[in-house]
Amino acid sequence: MSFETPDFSLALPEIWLLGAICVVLIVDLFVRGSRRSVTFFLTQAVLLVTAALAITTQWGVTETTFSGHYVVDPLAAMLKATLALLVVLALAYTRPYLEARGLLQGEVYLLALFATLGMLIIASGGSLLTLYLGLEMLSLSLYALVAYHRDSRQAAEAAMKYFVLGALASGILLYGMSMVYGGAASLELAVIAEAAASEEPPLLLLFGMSFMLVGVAFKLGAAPFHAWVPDVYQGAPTPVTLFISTAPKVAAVALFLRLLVDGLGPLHETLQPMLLILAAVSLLLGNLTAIMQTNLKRMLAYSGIAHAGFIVLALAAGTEAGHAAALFYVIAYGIMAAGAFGLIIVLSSAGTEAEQIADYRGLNERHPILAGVLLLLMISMTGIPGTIGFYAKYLVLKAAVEADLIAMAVLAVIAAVIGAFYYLRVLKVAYFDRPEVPPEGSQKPTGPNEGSVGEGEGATPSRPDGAAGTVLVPGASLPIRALLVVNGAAVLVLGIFPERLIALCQSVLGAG
Amino acid sequence: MFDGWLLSLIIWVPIFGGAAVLAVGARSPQAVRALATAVAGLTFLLTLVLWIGFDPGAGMQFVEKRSWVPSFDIHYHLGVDGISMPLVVLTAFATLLVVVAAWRGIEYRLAQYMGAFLIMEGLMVGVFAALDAILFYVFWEAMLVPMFLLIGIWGGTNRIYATIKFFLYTFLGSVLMLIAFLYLRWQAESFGVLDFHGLGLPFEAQILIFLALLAAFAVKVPMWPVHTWLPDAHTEAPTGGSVILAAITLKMGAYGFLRFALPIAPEASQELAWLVIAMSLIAIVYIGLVAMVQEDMKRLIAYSSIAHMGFATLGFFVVFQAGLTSASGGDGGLLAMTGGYVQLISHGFISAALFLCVGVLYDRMHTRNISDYGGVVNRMPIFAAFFVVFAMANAGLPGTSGFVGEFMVILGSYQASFWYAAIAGLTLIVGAAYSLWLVKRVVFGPVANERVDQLRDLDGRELLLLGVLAVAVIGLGVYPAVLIEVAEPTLVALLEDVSAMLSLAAAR
Amino acid sequence: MDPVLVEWVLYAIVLLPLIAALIAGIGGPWIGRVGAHRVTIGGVGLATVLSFWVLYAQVWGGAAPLDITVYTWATVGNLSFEIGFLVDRLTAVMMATVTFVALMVHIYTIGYMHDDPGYQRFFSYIALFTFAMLMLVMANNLLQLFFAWEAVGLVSYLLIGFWYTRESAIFANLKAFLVNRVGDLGLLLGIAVLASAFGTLHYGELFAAVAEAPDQTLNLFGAAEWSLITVACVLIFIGCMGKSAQVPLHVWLPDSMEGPTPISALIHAATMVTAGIFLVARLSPLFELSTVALTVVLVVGALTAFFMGLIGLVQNDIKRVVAYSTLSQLGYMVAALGVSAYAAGVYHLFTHAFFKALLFLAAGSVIIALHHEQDMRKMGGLAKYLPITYITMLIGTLALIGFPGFSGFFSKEAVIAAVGYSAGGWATFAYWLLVLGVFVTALYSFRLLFMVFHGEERMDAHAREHLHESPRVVTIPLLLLAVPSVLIGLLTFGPMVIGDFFKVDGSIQVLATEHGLAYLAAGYTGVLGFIGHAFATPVPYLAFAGFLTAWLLYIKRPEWRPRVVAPLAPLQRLLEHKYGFDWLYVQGAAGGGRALARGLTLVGERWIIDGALVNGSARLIGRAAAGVRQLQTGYLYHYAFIMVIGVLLLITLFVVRTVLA
Amino acid sequence: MEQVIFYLFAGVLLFAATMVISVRNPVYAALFLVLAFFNAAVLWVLVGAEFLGLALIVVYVGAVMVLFLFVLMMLDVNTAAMREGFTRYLPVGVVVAGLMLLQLIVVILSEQVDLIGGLIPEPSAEVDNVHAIGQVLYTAYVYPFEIAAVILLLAIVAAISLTMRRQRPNTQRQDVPKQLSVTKEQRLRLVQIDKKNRRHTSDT
Amino acid sequence: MIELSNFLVLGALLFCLGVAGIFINRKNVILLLMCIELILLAVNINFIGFSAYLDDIAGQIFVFFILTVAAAEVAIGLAIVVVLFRSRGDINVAALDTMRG
Repeated sequence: MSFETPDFSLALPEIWLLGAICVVLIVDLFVRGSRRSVTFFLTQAVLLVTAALAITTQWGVTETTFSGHYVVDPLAAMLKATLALLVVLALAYTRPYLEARGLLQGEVYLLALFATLGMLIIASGGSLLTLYLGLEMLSLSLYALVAYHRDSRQAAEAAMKYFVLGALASGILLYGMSMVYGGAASLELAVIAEAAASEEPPLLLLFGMSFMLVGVAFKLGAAPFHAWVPDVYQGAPTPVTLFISTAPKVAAVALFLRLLVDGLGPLHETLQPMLLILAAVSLLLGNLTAIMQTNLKRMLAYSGIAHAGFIVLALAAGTEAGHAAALFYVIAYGIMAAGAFGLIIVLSSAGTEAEQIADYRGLNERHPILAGVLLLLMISMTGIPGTIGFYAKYLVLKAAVEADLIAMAVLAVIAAVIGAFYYLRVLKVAYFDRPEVPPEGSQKPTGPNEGSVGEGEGATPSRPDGAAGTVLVPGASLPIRALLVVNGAAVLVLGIFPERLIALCQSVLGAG
Repeated sequence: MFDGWLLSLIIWVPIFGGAAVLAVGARSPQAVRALATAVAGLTFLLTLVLWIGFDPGAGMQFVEKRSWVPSFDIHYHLGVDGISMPLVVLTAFATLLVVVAAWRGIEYRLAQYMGAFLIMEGLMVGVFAALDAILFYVFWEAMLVPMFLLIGIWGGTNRIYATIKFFLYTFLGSVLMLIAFLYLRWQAESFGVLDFHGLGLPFEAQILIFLALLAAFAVKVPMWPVHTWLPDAHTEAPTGGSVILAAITLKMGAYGFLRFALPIAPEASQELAWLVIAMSLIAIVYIGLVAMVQEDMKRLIAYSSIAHMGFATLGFFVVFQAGLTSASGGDGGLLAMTGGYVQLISHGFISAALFLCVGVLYDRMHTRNISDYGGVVNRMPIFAAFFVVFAMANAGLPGTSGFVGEFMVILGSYQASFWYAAIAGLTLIVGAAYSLWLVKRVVFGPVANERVDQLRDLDGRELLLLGVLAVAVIGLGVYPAVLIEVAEPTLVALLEDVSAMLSLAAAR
Repeated sequence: MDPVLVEWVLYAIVLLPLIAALIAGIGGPWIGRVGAHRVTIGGVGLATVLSFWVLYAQVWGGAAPLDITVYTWATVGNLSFEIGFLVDRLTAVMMATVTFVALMVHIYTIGYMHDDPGYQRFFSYIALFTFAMLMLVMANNLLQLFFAWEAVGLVSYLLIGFWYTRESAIFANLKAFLVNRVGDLGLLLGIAVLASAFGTLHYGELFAAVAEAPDQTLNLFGAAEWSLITVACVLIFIGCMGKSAQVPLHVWLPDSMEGPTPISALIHAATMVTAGIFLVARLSPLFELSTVALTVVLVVGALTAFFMGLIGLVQNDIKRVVAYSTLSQLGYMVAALGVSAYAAGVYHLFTHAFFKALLFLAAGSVIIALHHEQDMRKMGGLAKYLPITYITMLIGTLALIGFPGFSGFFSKEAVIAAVGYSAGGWATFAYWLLVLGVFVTALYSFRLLFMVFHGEERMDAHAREHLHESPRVVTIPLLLLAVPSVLIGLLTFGPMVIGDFFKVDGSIQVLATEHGLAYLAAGYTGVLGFIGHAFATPVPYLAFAGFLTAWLLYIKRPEWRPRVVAPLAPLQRLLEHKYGFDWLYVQGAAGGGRALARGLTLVGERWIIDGALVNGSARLIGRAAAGVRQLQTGYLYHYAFIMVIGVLLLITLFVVRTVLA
Repeated sequence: MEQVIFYLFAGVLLFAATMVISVRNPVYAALFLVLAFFNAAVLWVLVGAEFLGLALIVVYVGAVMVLFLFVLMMLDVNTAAMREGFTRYLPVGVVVAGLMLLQLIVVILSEQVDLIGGLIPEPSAEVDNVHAIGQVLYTAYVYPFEIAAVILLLAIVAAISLTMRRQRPNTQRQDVPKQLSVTKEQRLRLVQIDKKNRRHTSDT
Repeated sequence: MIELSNFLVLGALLFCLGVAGIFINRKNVILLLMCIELILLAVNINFIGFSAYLDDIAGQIFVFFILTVAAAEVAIGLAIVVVLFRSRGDINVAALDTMRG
């Protein structure tokens, strides 16, 4: 085997990030207490430079180096920039929350940086090995992040669940990789793709693919590999939930694109029915269960499962348009989720977590602007036009229809209608319910008929919907609130002018 | 003179105006009122310019076409023809009414109320003016949000149930339409609505598309049996919301049939015309009967709206049996379709007027129960006069606009079948029964109770609103040619297109 | 004759009352009571003058029938809907009648409504009615006719409910409107049949088109072919039945007496209710083509004439007696139409307008005198207090019962004779009903007269003290109406019924040569001859018998009454219940409709659509959600199970699809 | 000969694995896992993967399994209670695992895969295994190698940040200056016994 | 000479034992982790088998990395177990049910 010296300059973003991680690690050792912010700002700067580097050094380049383990192409460049920027967005929300709870320590940012590095590695993964390692780096960081709030029993529980299931998922993924390796006699995706494209692809490839799908679906949070999602979203500290629901989702799509498209794309025909099952189950299960939730974070988790269903549906289309749709969708979802969890962060103060949907009663009364942001986010998640969520769904449906998956598209929209209910319920609480604490015994201020549509109302015994008397006081500083408004506006602006982002997604995937 | 951007102006002036109203906020109700009225007035003036500049014979006009999302070939493509132009004017008119009506009676978060209406106005105009399917869909769906909030925030006691029902019902209908659009785009290689026409799709595909469109439009119209959101929504909505719902929103569904269902899936429309006709006839009779026994004024009017919209859909679909063109046997089709169309506009005026009337009473008495009223005429004679006029229009009395559409539809549908006409004609009795029984119980009779005794008659603003509507209702009834001349060439062209497509299909 | 002038005159005739109505209605508070009646009387008076001028021009001035289009209401395809005027002799007669009676009523109203707070509104309404009625008779097409048809219905509705605080009034006006609507549905469908078959609604064009293709057919049930003209005519006649209160759509008219008396005179006796007769006459070229339709008309008319008269015998409300008499007389007119004796029908309409308006107004005068007491059981012996009223009412009664020489005599005699001369079983049946009706008419008429003006004074003392003759604004119209009630028959019978008055310009067309009027004309020897001839028929004797019976039972031997009535008790009950029609409609149709509607609301709306489908699917989703939610138990090992089972599922799918296949 | 060795060690391996999942005491389970790893290492060596075989023993048995045992001991979990319901889910587990196994074997042994009779060649004597790995690990696999290094760094950071406690009231930390500066009053307290209720008023 | 299929079947057996173990060990987190170790061992056996069969060193390298990562994973996993234990007092998986539905 001849060995070529790898072109290190191609991997500049990763190298820079790794170096920076070391610097941050050391710097963090020497800053203390109130000056923790240094770590935060340093982290953000590092990430911004990473994004810049990804664009400047990798855009338009298509090369492979490190003996095939590292791929550079526009997709990689775009993914990396997106990932880094989403992380910046996600981290921007974290500081006040952590500070208020005495959790502001450098490790959070370090772990986030490690996770980012893992995601970048996935984005550029050229072999099963690098993808696996990148995935593990991401996962391990996330496990630690979830458990980070050590005094919270819920966080520990969530971390435990996440960890065990994650380990199981990567075990299954690895089993699949071993089969694929056996079938293609190589770890390099390019070689695997050749084998897959042959007249009669080895059965082991197909077999391994089914297992590998599990790993991807797990990261994406698609049913039936979703079980961790609600508990982790709910149990993790809100900034961590925010983080998990944004960039890692994009990474999961990247993983799919690398592993199952770059590597095993030619075998899509076998994959499609599995994806369709995943999509259908995710859509139904996510939307149905979300209806019953009274905890906003948990509701968003289930809605995330439903969104994962849409993403999987796009991937099931198997066309370039479908892949572009999935990419666009996941980015859109990232922006929306960041806004939604950001809103929870903004409305939480040291004493209260604005987690219960009932806490949002009368939000429009007291904070019309925040309520407006909530409105935008919710209708965007519903998929109402004029918001980015519409185009996300639109692209997916279009891809599905053009791949002749019309029945699935119909199922998807019906699921979306079911889903609209719980988004509306949040808006109902925020806009229609008056903020006063209702007197005892009149927990249901609305009409008698309501129960028939809204069975889920007050279904959780731990905290009946009507009993909430918490008055939310925004705990976040002005800049964070401004950021939130910008985030909400982005949902609208990108929904009206989605062209650039769509074109970008399409161009990096060779569609359109 | 405005050719390139008049429609855009009509869409965006109210939207940005609405945003400005929101920005003015709750600080100064006076400023909010003034600004909102100015914006609505300006928009209405612009639609008048549109009307004046409109040439009935020229097909699509005031066309604007700009690239919007080139990746998907989605365009910002606007234009109006004889079908959409009057609806655009009606929209601006109704919004102006609603804004003026909201000067008083709305205390809670006035800026948001006004803003929502103005934004909704722009979106509704967008629905009527869009010539790109996705653009249409965007406006169509986006409109739900302000209406959802309007009902939910300013509605009655059962508003939450009503607004969520409204939203989900209509949302369910329209998402299926989106899928149909996507399929059409796949076939037509374009999102242009006009490019969808005459694709010559296979019959089965047409059926599916038609059913998807039917789901969307029938819910919106609403047709029996997917109508039950409407009574709830109407009843719980604030006065302005009811007015807009009845005057404009319902028209969107009927407009959809004309713009999409008939020309895109002509064979399916013909095949399934019996279904729509049956649904329409059931709406006319069954809903009419149901309307009669409602205890809530708004609910009664809401049901009567459904019954009246049944005439529009009956008119649109009976064409397949009444003869599409003069060549293929009489003018029945054209007559029915024109009638259905006139019914749309007329119902816009009448239902708006009736809801305003109820609003006038509600503002004073804070109840919509018919049994709480009685003998209103003793204290509010002017109001009573208006109420009787509009009730008569609702009952389809000749000389009011309510008659024109029903008359033409009955005449046209007779050419399809005597029994269609006879069943539709039952509205003469049923419509009169529920309208006048309402009048009897609310307006006439001795003063029913002390609260009625305290009533004040109309103030100047209310007089203006109802007066303008009365002029419109009677004007259109006495001289409907002013509307028919505008719409008829387009309808004729539409029928000819459909007929040509059908004969092509038959040849295949 | 300058046609331009005529056109201008026509506009003026129509618009003057309208403008007057608008001024009085909208400007009521400003112009005051006097202003209101001045404006409306001025407008209607001017219209009356012009109408008479038009009549003069048409009949004596030799003007040709005028057919003009005012404006195009709408054009759809090849079908053009227009508003226009057709003035021929028929129209001219109607115009003169309408405006004249309307003017009388206007004047009379000044006195009758003197103390009413709705004074201006009332004048506005009646002027508006005049406008609408003129539009009806002057229409040159069916659309405009339908417009006016409904417009008069509207005004009738408003006027019946004029005293809107009375429950009975607002019940009556709703009932009137709805029953009329049933008829209107028929009319509208008839119009639809004609419009689609012949592509026009213009009378002239329509008649021409019908004449060209009279034998069209259509399918109503299955494959059976029905004559199109018959169907159209029957449908249109249903409209007439509604408006002209023929059995079984007559129930609204007696109730409409809830309105002020001038209205009863104008609308519910003289003009509006006769619109149906006018319409059939106007459409004579169509009806002539359908024997079936004419037979229907004949039978309905005869039934109404006899059986409605009977009800009049048991009524105690003075206005209701007159109202049932109106129903009965309308039946005579319709029966005449049914034997193609349009001229006779219209002529009876013409004379009836005067004497029935007279009767109503006289009754009103009584009512004023007794301070709005309408129960005849509380009257009696009024002749000496109200001499003018008494005299005029007597004249009206004589005209009504067909006292030889009075106007009613000629018209009714012509009707009965025409029916009698007609051939066929139905005609014979109708003839005997009509003849018996004469007896009934005389009986109830004199019963009224005797109960009100003769016999003991049954009113209370307070009322008696204030009794005095009505003011001049009331009596003058009575006198003015009494004149034509007596004379008009003598003057016009010959030319209008026997002669070619309506045939000359084609106002009325009769196809058959073998019809009743033709026989009548053949034996006609002048007015006196006609009177003499009448004594050869049972009619005058029956009328006299009616008078005699009334005299015996109410003046001479009131004590006989119980003995006479006792054996007839079942009949009396039947009559008092008006044959059960009211019960059928109110309890059956309206009550049933409401019960049905309630049922539909409950079952269809609440249970099936909202309950089962809408909320049901929501509940189903809720249940499903609750079920799915159970999967998320919170237990880690369950989560792992789900994952492993998911893997197993995917692999199974793979194995089944790929390996085993 | 090799067949025999293979079946022998594979048999023990399976036995050990079965014991891992079925013994009641987690410490035993951990030890059975060690046994399983040993057997696996032998099998690996058998097919020429000497380096990994050794690494498995050194890294896994030496480090990972010890860590397992350490934690087990440290947390001192009540082992008896931990295995309740063992049999309840046994049928489900057996069925699911059995079905899965069946399908795996169907695939592995199916004709399409064409592995039956495929023999693993003798390890080549020319390049020994460690050499071969060494040759590529720092060249062709330098990128994964670096990543693996970072993962270990990450593990260190994560594990420390999760388990190390700073300034928590309940942590038992030695503070020498504090110990030295203690006074008598802080150490000694006179306690009054409540005779009636026989309860200590002190909260210690 | 050993057949490759023997190796793979062995791997499959171990994999399924690991899966079965997850079903059987419902309460102790550490036992769950051990079951996952079994699954990883199965994967490694597959890789080694293929690597030898294909005479390709890549499979062995992969195993090398799996071992490395697994070590890191276990470290973090056990750290979480410790956190959990500290916050709750036991590591009974069956008791981890504060969040559900």
